[in-house]
Amino acid sequence: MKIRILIILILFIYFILIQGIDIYAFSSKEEYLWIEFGKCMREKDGSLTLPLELNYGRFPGAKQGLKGLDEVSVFYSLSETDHNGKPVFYTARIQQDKQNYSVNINSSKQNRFIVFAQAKKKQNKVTIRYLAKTSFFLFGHSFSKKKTTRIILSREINRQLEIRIIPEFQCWPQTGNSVKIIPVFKKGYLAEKAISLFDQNMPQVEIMTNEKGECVYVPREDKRLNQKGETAFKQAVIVAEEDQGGIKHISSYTLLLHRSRFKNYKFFMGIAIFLGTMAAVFLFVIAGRKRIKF
Amino acid sequence: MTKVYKLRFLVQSMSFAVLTYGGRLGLRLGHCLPCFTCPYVGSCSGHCYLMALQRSQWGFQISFAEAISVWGLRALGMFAGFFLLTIIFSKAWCGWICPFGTLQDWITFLRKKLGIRESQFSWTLRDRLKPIKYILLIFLIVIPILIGNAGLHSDFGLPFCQICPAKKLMPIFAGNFRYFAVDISNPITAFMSIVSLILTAFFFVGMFFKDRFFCLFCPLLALISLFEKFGFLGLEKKVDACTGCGNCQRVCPLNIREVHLEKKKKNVLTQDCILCLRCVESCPQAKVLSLKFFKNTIFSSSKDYISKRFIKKKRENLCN
Amino acid sequence: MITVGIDLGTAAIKVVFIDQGSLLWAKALPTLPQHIKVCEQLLKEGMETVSLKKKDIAGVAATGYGKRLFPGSMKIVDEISANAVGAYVLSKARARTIINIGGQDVKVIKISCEGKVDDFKMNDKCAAGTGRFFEMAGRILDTPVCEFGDLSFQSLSQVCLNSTCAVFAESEIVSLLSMGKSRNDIIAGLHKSVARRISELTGSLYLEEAIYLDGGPAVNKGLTLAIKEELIRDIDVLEQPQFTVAFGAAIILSEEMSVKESIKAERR
Amino acid sequence: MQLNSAERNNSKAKLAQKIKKEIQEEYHRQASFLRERSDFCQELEYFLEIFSLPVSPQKVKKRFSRPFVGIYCIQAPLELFDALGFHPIRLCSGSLAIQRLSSPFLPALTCPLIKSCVGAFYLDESIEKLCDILVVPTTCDWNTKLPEMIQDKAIPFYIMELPHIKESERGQSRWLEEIYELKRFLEQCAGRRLNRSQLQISVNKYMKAWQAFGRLIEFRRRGLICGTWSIVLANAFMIDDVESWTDKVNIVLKNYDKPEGNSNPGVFLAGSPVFFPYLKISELIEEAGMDILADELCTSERLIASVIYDEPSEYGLLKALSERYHLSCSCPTYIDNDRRLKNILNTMRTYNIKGIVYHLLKGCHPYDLESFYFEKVIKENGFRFLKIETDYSREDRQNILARLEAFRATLC
Repeated sequence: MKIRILIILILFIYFILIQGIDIYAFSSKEEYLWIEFGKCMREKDGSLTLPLELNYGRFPGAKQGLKGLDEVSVFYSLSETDHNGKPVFYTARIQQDKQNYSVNINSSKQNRFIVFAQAKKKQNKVTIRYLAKTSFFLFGHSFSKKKTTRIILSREINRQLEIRIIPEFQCWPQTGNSVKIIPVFKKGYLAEKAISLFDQNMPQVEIMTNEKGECVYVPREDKRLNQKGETAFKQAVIVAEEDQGGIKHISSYTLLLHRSRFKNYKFFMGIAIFLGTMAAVFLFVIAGRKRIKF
Repeated sequence: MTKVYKLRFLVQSMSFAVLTYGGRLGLRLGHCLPCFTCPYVGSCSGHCYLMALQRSQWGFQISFAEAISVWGLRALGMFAGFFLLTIIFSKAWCGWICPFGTLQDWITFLRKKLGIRESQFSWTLRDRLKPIKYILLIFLIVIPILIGNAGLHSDFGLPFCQICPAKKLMPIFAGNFRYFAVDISNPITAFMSIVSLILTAFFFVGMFFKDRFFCLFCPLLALISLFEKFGFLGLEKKVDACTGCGNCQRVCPLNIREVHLEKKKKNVLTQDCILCLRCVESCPQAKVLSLKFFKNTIFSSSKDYISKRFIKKKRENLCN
Repeated sequence: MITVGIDLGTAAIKVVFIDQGSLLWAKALPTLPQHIKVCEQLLKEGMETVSLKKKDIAGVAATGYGKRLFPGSMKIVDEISANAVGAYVLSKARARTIINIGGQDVKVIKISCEGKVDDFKMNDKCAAGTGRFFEMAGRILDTPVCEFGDLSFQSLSQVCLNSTCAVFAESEIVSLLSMGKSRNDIIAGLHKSVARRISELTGSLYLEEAIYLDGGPAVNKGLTLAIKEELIRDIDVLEQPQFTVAFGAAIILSEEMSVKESIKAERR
Repeated sequence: MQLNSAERNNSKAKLAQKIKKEIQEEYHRQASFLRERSDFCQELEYFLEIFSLPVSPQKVKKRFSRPFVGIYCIQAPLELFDALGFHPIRLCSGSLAIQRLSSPFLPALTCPLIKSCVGAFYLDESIEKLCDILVVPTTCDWNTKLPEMIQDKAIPFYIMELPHIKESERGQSRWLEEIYELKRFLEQCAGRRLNRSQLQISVNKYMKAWQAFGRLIEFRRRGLICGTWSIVLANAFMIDDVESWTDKVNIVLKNYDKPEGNSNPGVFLAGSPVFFPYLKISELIEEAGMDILADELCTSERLIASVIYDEPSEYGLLKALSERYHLSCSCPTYIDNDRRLKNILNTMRTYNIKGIVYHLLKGCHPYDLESFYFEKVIKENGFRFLKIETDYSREDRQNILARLEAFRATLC
């Protein structure tokens, strides 16, 4: 008896340990810079503040902080454009709290945001340029008209290697819905290029772009995410790199994913339950009526 | 003299069309309508206030800290909109506008065509059903508060919408049968969707056998009736002239007895009343029942009206 | 202006001559099948006594059950209104309730402050407690009705009469006589029974002060006393109570005529 | 001296013959009274003819050509009979002469209406031969005991037990059950099942009658048609075929104009039923110089009520019928009848009627009992009240007239 309990205990501890080990840390890829979503906060005045964390290393577990990175800067654009029709970018202030670097994006009304973070690293005479990107909606509802002073970006963002997502803005990005990933390098497409995908709850995936330079990714159903509420989300970081002799570009895109809304809907099961109950209630009513005298 | 039931049928059908399909024409009537214009119907033009009430942005799914901020003000603003709409039309929302009520009336119409009789509730059963809608109302307020403050699983969010039969039945009119499915994402969603399917089936059969079956349980009706006394519309009875013929009780889709049994009070707009005016239509005593708008009589009972409404000139028209 | 009031009652026909509200002459005769003859006879007698000619009489008002039978009347007044007006005037506007005991009926009339009928009660098809009842008793007891009052005061122990029905009371009286009860006691019992009958008709609370008793049997003091005792109320009797109705009719007529004349005068 | 059976039968027949003659005289006298009135017009003749039923039932039976259902009181649903092909007639009787046949074996203080009703069974062309079924709702004690009084007559009786509490669920459902039972019984008698659409047609017929009757009442309230005639017209409804009655009433209302408009004070007539030829009370009221602007007699204004159904199912129709004959009815035998008095007061206020004549048949206990409370409340509300207790005999006309005249004086 004791042995059995012991075995169960050992197995239990083993499973706990297994769960605890971060298996994605064994990726062979290089480190990259990525933006990680924090918990969106509601401000008293009705605006929303989204804290974005800047991380370096490997998503999700291996964070190394921004040590050794130079020229770290973050820019964001709202749904505004300048007279040329180009989006206007602003510089965001990076806040440092010990090892954590973060940027707070505040929105007092409905806005679409594109956020870039870039950094540079010199390693064995090779310059690595990092670019992290993400895009999202924020539905602020502030009555106040106060304008936060924004510093318009003076220099160009280094967007030589950029990952584009189609659709770029989704109302409710969710698992099970396909997204198209297009890595763009110096405004050209990269055909047959391997892209890595680091999902919060999933093993790392490698995808190849087709000859047009696109690839389609369907985030898989995630049991862990499903357990959480409808508004819960997870993140996935898409990474692409391009070596260009001396300068290496590593870009990432952080994809926000909710649980799938309708993929888990079992229609026939539901209809069966509905019709079955209906029949039962119907018979019940009819039987009840038969019993009445008139 | 226009026949009220025809007018009502027209108004109901029109508002059904406007509320259900108006969104396709770009009509936006807001999120605080006091009737079951279900937001799950993709093309609806306005949303049922119950949803806003349970939501995080405009309702009770909000933490206490957030409540005393602009977010709380927003919820209040939404309520103000609801309140204003409620006091203008009072229960006429239920009897004349509510698309789900209209659907029930259509089903009843079908039943009458088939000559199947209505199920009867005993007086005690009918009285016992009365508090249910208030209990539902309390639940649909308490659960979002618990989600907002006590960390209740957010899959319990919009608790009433999840079990509301209108969420299943109304989207059909936009060609959407999706909500008949069981959501097996997790045990909570599965449980909620199975419960809601069972309830929907129950109400659907109930609607067939009983006039306005869902309205007996409707928490929105309860919510409107809380603000009834501020309403501009009133149903009044001349108590002395009532002969107690019982017509009003019999034709009432919600089997309200008070209109018939009231012997003292003038106001007979009771908590369950949906202002369908069938009682006024069927009252044979002149001016005993009347619909008032700020003390102005809009419609009152009369013998002439009954003659026009209920007496068929030719025999052929009779057998419907 | 002289007006005449004729009350063609079931028991007696009464004729009253009045001049400007004051009584000139009054007489009653028992009703006979030839009503009209009796009336004419009484009118003639009256005119002779007061020394009037036919043209001096401004008008004749008839009341009572036979009011439609007399052809010479200018106005037909119902007996209840006539009674009310008559009693009101005769009591100098004090009367608020009148108990009228007639030949075939008993009426209780409430009078308003203006002397109009406010409300009244009257017995239905039953002669119990009416003048007829006394007539019947007088016949059996072989005593004139006019002596009833005095005789009842001589009663030592009142007899209780159970029957309120005029017909059954008759047999009861006969059996009481055979039991050896005294006549006076029976009469006292009769009075009590009538008084009870009247109180049953209305109840004592219905009556408003001042209460007056009139009609033929009201002359009977014993009956008045019995009614007083039964109702526990103070009751007055008008002088010549049998003429109040006829008097009232005459008053109504004279008032009406004076109103007409004043209208005529105004027009002129 | 002992009579043998043949002689006895002979003398019985002679008596019946004699009484029949008396009845005929009574009816003709009353009819000619009405004909001689100044407001008589030719259209009204039709209604007077209807009343010859007790005098010559065979003629009447031929006229209507459907099997008769005799009913007492107004709680039996006429539409149901009509839908199943019966001709419902109310067997109420206002005849004094006919009482001679029944008074020997009835209590002296029996309600005169019941006396006459029972007497009608002993006429030679009796109800036995006339009606196929008799339906008796148990309203007052007299009606409840009626079947017992005539149990020697071979006629199928259907007794409907009337729940005397209206505004309770039990009462209503029990009465509905009674209606269902009656339906079953009638289906058996008729040999066919009740047809839903047939019942709807019948209901519609009676609704048309109600509409016409409503117009009649309106005429009456405005003083355009006198109380006696409207009572006569309503009385005729109880015997006549509903459709022809409706037509005739509409014709009368179209053509009728009262000879002269007088300003007699209006009164409300309440209390025991008045039925041809017993029209003493209404005639005396008019003779005393008052107009009966409204009444609430079960042989007149309370006779026809509207049947409004929302459910065309058989259940819905029967429920509507049951409530129309139960809830709408304000027979004094009900226990929860407080609305009746309120309605009377309301009608009096609405039409500026200052007084109420409470007519009471001797022996009509429910009305008698009510009268005292009525008197109190009506006087409290500032109206005049006159109670007149009488029976079918004519001998108290002078007494009543005297009272009515004095009553008129109080109204002015």
